[in-house]
Amino acid sequence: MCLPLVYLGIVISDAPGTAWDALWRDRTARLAGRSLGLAAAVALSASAIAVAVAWLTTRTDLPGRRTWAVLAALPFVVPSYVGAYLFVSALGPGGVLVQMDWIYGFGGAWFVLTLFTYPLILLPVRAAMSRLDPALEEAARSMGRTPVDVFRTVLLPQLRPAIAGGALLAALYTLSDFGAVSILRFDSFTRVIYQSYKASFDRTGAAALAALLVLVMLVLFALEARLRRGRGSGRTSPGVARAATPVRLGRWTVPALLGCTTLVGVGLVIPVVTLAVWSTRAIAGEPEWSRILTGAGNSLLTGGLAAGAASLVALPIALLAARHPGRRTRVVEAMSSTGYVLPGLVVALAMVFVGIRVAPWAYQTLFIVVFALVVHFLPLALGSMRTALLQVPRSVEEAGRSCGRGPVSVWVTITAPLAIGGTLAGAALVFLTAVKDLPTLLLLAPTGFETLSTQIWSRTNVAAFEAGAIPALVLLAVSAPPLYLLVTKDR
Amino acid sequence: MRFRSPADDPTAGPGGTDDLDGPPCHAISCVGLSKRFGDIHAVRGLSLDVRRGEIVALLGPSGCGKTTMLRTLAGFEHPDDGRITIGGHLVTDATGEGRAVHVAPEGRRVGMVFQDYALFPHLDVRANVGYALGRRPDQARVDEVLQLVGLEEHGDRRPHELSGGQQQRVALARALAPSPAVVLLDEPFSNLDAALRVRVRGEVRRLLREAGVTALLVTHDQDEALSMADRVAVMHAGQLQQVGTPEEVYASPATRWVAEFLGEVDVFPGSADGAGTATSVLAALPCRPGLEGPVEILVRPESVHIDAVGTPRGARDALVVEREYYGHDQLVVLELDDGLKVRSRRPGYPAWHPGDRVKAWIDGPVTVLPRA
Amino acid sequence: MRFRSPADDPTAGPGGTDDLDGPPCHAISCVGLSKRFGDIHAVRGLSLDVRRGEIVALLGPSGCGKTTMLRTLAGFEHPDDGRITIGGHLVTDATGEGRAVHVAPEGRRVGMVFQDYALFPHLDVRANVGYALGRRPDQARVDEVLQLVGLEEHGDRRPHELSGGQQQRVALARALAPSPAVVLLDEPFSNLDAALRVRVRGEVRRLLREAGVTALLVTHDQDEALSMADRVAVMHAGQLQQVGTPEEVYASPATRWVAEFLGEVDVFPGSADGAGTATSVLAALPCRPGLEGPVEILVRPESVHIDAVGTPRGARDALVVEREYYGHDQLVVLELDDGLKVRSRRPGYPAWHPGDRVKAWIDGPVTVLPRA
Amino acid sequence: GGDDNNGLTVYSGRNEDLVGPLFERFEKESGVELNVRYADTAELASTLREEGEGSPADVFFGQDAGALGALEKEQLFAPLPPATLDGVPARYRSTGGTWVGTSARARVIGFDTRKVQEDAVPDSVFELVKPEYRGKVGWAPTNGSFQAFVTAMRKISGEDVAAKWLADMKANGAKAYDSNIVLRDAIAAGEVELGLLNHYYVLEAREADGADYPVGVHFVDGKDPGALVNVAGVGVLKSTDRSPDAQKLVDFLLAQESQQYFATETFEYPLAQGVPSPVGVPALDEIANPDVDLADLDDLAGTLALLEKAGVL
Ligand SMILES: Nc1ncnc2c1ncn2[C@@H]1O[C@H](COP(=O)(O)OP(=O)(O)OP(=O)(O)O)[C@@H](O)[C@H]1O
Ligand SMILES: Nc1ncnc2c1ncn2[C@@H]1O[C@H](COP(=O)(O)OP(=O)(O)OP(=O)(O)O)[C@@H](O)[C@H]1O
Ligand SMILES: [Mg+2]
Ligand SMILES: [Mg+2]
Repeated sequence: MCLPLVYLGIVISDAPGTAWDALWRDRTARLAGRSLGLAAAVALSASAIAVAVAWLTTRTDLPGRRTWAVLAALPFVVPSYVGAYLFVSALGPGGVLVQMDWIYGFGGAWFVLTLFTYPLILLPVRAAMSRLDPALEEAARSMGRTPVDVFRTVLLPQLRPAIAGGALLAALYTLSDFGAVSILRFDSFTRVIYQSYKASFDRTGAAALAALLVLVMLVLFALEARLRRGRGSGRTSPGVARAATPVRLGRWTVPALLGCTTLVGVGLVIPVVTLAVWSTRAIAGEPEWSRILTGAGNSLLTGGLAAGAASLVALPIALLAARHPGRRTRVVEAMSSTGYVLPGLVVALAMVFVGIRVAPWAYQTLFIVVFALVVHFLPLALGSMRTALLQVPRSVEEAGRSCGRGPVSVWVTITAPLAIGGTLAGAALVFLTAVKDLPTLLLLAPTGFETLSTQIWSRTNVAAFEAGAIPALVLLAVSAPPLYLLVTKDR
Repeated sequence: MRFRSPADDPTAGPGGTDDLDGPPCHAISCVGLSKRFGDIHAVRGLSLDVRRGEIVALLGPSGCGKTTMLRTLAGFEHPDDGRITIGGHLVTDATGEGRAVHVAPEGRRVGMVFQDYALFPHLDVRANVGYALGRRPDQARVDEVLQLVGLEEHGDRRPHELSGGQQQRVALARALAPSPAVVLLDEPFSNLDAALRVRVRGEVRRLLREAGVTALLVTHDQDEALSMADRVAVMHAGQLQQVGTPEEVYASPATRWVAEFLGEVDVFPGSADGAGTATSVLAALPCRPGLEGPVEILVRPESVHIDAVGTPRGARDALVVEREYYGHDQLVVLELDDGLKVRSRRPGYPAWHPGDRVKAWIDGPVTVLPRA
Repeated sequence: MRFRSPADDPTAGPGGTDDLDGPPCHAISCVGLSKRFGDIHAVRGLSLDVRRGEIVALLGPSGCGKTTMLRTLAGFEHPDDGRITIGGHLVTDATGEGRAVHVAPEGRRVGMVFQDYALFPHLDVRANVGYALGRRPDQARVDEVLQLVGLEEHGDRRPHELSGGQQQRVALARALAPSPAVVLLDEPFSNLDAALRVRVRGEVRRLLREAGVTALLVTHDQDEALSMADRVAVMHAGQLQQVGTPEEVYASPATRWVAEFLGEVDVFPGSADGAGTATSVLAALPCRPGLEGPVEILVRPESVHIDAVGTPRGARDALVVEREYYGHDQLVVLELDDGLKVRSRRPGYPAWHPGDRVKAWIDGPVTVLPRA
Repeated sequence: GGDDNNGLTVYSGRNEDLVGPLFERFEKESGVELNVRYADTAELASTLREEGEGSPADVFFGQDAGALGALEKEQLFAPLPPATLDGVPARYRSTGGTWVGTSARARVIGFDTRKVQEDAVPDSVFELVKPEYRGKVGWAPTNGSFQAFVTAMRKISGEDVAAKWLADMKANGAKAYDSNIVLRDAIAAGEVELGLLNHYYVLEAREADGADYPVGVHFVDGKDPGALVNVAGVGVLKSTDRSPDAQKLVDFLLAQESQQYFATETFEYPLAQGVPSPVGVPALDEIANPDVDLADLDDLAGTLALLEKAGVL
């Protein structure tokens, strides 16, 4: 899983001098700072939104909470470059709706990335929240604490692992994102990496910068570990938790609904409506439906395979992390997560480099595509799987063993069904991210293998963005059902 | 101790709980409470009044709806019907007459011990207890209640590092810490050993009394209900069977079910003559005059005396066939000469053994109820 | 019923449990078990043998290490020292001599009821019980054990729809379903009401006996230990204090601690003359000849008789100062004329009340131990 | 390429919509089957470099001279026969003889026809720093063509001039856009009045939107680096094991019919002799072309450093 790291090492060692120079440009430090700032800001705001939505949709009597949960998770399926473009055209200078100058630069990047990454936190936090024992909240309320206070003092501390995990993903996503920051003209670290490759064909400099990104990731990882430490030791009460009695929102129902409406309106309705409007124009130009359909099929195929494979690979690591936490486990986890912080292009090139040398028979086949996607998106599956496993009470597994079942059997019949919610959440995140992915598919897919994301790319690349509207809309459509299943699955 | 103001006579008049206003009579009053879970009718039209400063035990078999009842009082369950007043304030009205009322749990100012403890896993013992005391908990008070439950040395442990009984004691300490005017206790002593239970029970009782706290204690343990409570409400299948002082419910059970639930009892058919005597295979016994026709005679084992040589009139020959040893006492199963079986509870010493031939006679209260 | 083969005399020789081989004497044998959690020494060098078909109760106060001990036997905790043999097979060896042995829990063929039930939340009651019967559970057997615990009508419910006591009964049914040769029960009746507890206890006892099952029952309830077990192992702070039959541990406690833990006891200082008599402020009492010097005299309340008019020699005047009512009996606190306090347990009837003037005398076993 | 499938493998940095029809025609006419991988030019170039000897690709069809030059420098291209090279003017092909231009595009100043008359559009990019254009000019600093233009400016006018120009432009409030398309649309939307563009973006939009499309193109004067003409080109990879077929494809792209296709379909300048330029723009040899070797335009590292220093990137 740390193949990208190997690749970076080889490239840098080719010309360590150049690599060193690339790092010591004063711009490097500045951009690293800016990128980190953006990542932190996005992680914070996305956490806030995600936790609020998760609470509203799992613990209250908000009308239509299931539906809201699905709708609120949907913005994630909008590729950030599409989303950014949509916002620029909708809200930017000369925008269709309103004109907001801040859409360019930090403000815009923050806004757009928050909007398109908070589902990364929402999904695991929702899963974790619905598994928390509501008796604790009741106990707190019986002590005279208001729901808000209970939320702060009881729920939040227990959700910390899930939030920290999700926020880490959002931060890493932000660090590695290229599409949104380039469209929104925020000067970020990834932009420099891309430019090194694209403009100056400077792979060494790019590799050095990418390695720096990995370093930053390791720091964030340590930070997350600290947030997580000693928390969530699980339920200690005898018996099985009761189902939660929803908090009655009362006069807060309307504000809550308004909040959800705004969120979904901005994150989903604006993009979808804009895309729909553009699509109607594109439809007039007789689009090649069969091709789009094939693309959709291929997207489902790669996304599905990647999700399945990532879950399989994540499983042993998550088990290790949940059952034998410790320094060594953290290292394994961190190493298997390096792919996620790297820009897609770096991962893809690493796989090119390694693939053609180590497994030429698999080069530019679906196999290497799936492999690369797993390397790239593993942490998405890993994080929520680990959280889910952590919440399965030890004694329940022990009870299974005392019934004469071996560890594997107990795993299959007890642990897996109890952790399935979180596992599916992770798999869904991989699926949703994989179907948006571009460089891997462009460089590593079998020749002529088109997916919706490559179609969007190839259309928007030559013509105006509108041309990509139909595949983009179809992408949203194929991503929605798994998301729906996922959100409605957890009890 | 930081108690509000001690009530002199806890069962009479307004207690010292100065933050409760409204009619001075009842701290908790509920009328016609009903709660269903799907097609399970957990609580059926239950009415109960608890006076200021009184300790009432809600006693009933497993699954009879005790927890549901308590959770409804605390505001965690919305009843399907009925009305609840706490400290003179209407907190729940689901009767359908007038506007539905449901005061949130945190607005009821009621302490609660949960049957499953509901400790905060992310907080240590001190913080769990302190949590009930608000943002800046009075550490002296935390120490005080921890001492009460014998956990003064476990303050820094997290719940998962405690044994089951220790966890339960933390839950108890947490509920008592803020000295609420009303506490609801759901099986608060079930995981304590007898010695500790007796000590903690005694301490809790004293503490409730001193502070004039009104308590509703849910328990399935007859001993606990009878020894701790001022009154016992016996519950069965969602309904109250009898409410009364411990002596009343034990010695004068209203129904055979209550008699059987509160302790061992042997039942014999008989018939009453309407003039105050019931005759049965066992003996002729006094009963309420006016009772006539077929009756059931309920005899508790401790009313059956045995001795190696029977002196009293009416003593009968019996054979010891079984015996259960409880330390301080023993339960002896006797077979009378006509094959009838009856149990006798005797002090743990001297020991009786199967095969002993004895004399048995009745000396103590028996209950005579009309046969259905 | 589907039992392996009933053992005629459960305490002697090889039981009917034909899949256990090795030395016929002990079903469970552990030597020098120790387990630490950080700096908490939960179990300290504990050794215990349980014979085939025997029911042994592990009795001790909250937090004394009972659960830890049981979990170590079941294979869930790795002891820091000691050796465990189950059914003649060495399953754990942590003595450090020779190769460390640790047979996985599922390899020990031991049924277990967990103190926190550990029900499978995603399975209904039938499936929870059936789980213990393997992939294709025998539904008739599931029905049978559900009936045993009185849950035949709750088979389709999920655990979170059950009351606390109902959940506990599911846990019990699950452990008993496969008729294991050895069962470990961790407080299996703590959430059952007395009536149900007596019934379920009786049924479980009968069932264990019939199947010749060896049981180690962890409990904090003295009554339960004394009435259910063939032998009682009294545990304190990680160590065994005394192992013996119920009568032995109750009537002849090895230490003052055991005496106090097993029931109410009043302790008086005295001195023994070496010739078999101990004198104290209370009375002159017989004791083990050879005991000489300062002694402690332990008197259980049931050995103290009272009556309105005292006939026996040595009866003393006393005043009733307090009284706790337990239904079938009452605990009366007496103040003797010289201010000494002593308790007396009497049948629930006739009632004694504070203020009553009575005669009190000792009639029953007392324990005399040398004073430390 | 190194792979064993039947077709000729082409890495195309040029978009499928633009060149797909050409490839189809080639397959039909030559009977050679093509496997075309479409992706970003620079990403493909990077891929080729990572693949090295084992590359499955036979032909690389790139968007700009920079990428082609970089691959030539890495010695990944096989030499092309003189006959092929000679079909194209010397300045539009590799001096090392490993790649050849297939079509060209010119840098222009696009302008908003509703606000600016063509004769009011400056004839040199150096005029754009004047105060009267403050906040009215758009550029796309991350765009490859723009960066090639800056490289050319460095070569022609010197580092210092280029640096000063960049700084002045920035000080004059030049608005940065992310791509030429976005910039063109920004002009059409009235966000800026002038923009540094490639000629065909405007022709394309004009074709789609009709003659009243509000953006015009202005070719700047003579030796001005703003008049730079860049090329898309093709080279055959050393690693190919099908060089005859590869050669066939290169020749096909330079044939009359294909060149015509570039002029009419992609609005680019054909490079083979005797093929007319697209309508609406002056002929290629009429554009006063700055004197710069396209092969030098691969020194983007220097340009990037300059852009960074100026704070434009
Ligand atoms: N959430 C629920 N859904 C369905 N049925 C429920 C639910 N909660 C409780 N019940 C049922 O309602 C009845 C009363 O339950 P409750 O928990 O009040 O019993 P209890 O008297 O407290 O019993 P115990 O002494 O065993 O704790 C039981 O039959 C139980 O199975
Ligand atoms: N995981 C743990 N970490 C630290 N200490 C523990 C842990 N588990 C148990 N202990 C401590 O070990 C001691 C023995 O615990 P154990 O659970 O065996 O008690 P127990 O006898 O079963 O008590 P109870 O009757 O209250 O259930 C207690 O002091 C407890 O706090
Ligand atoms: Mg209950
Ligand atoms: Mg325990």
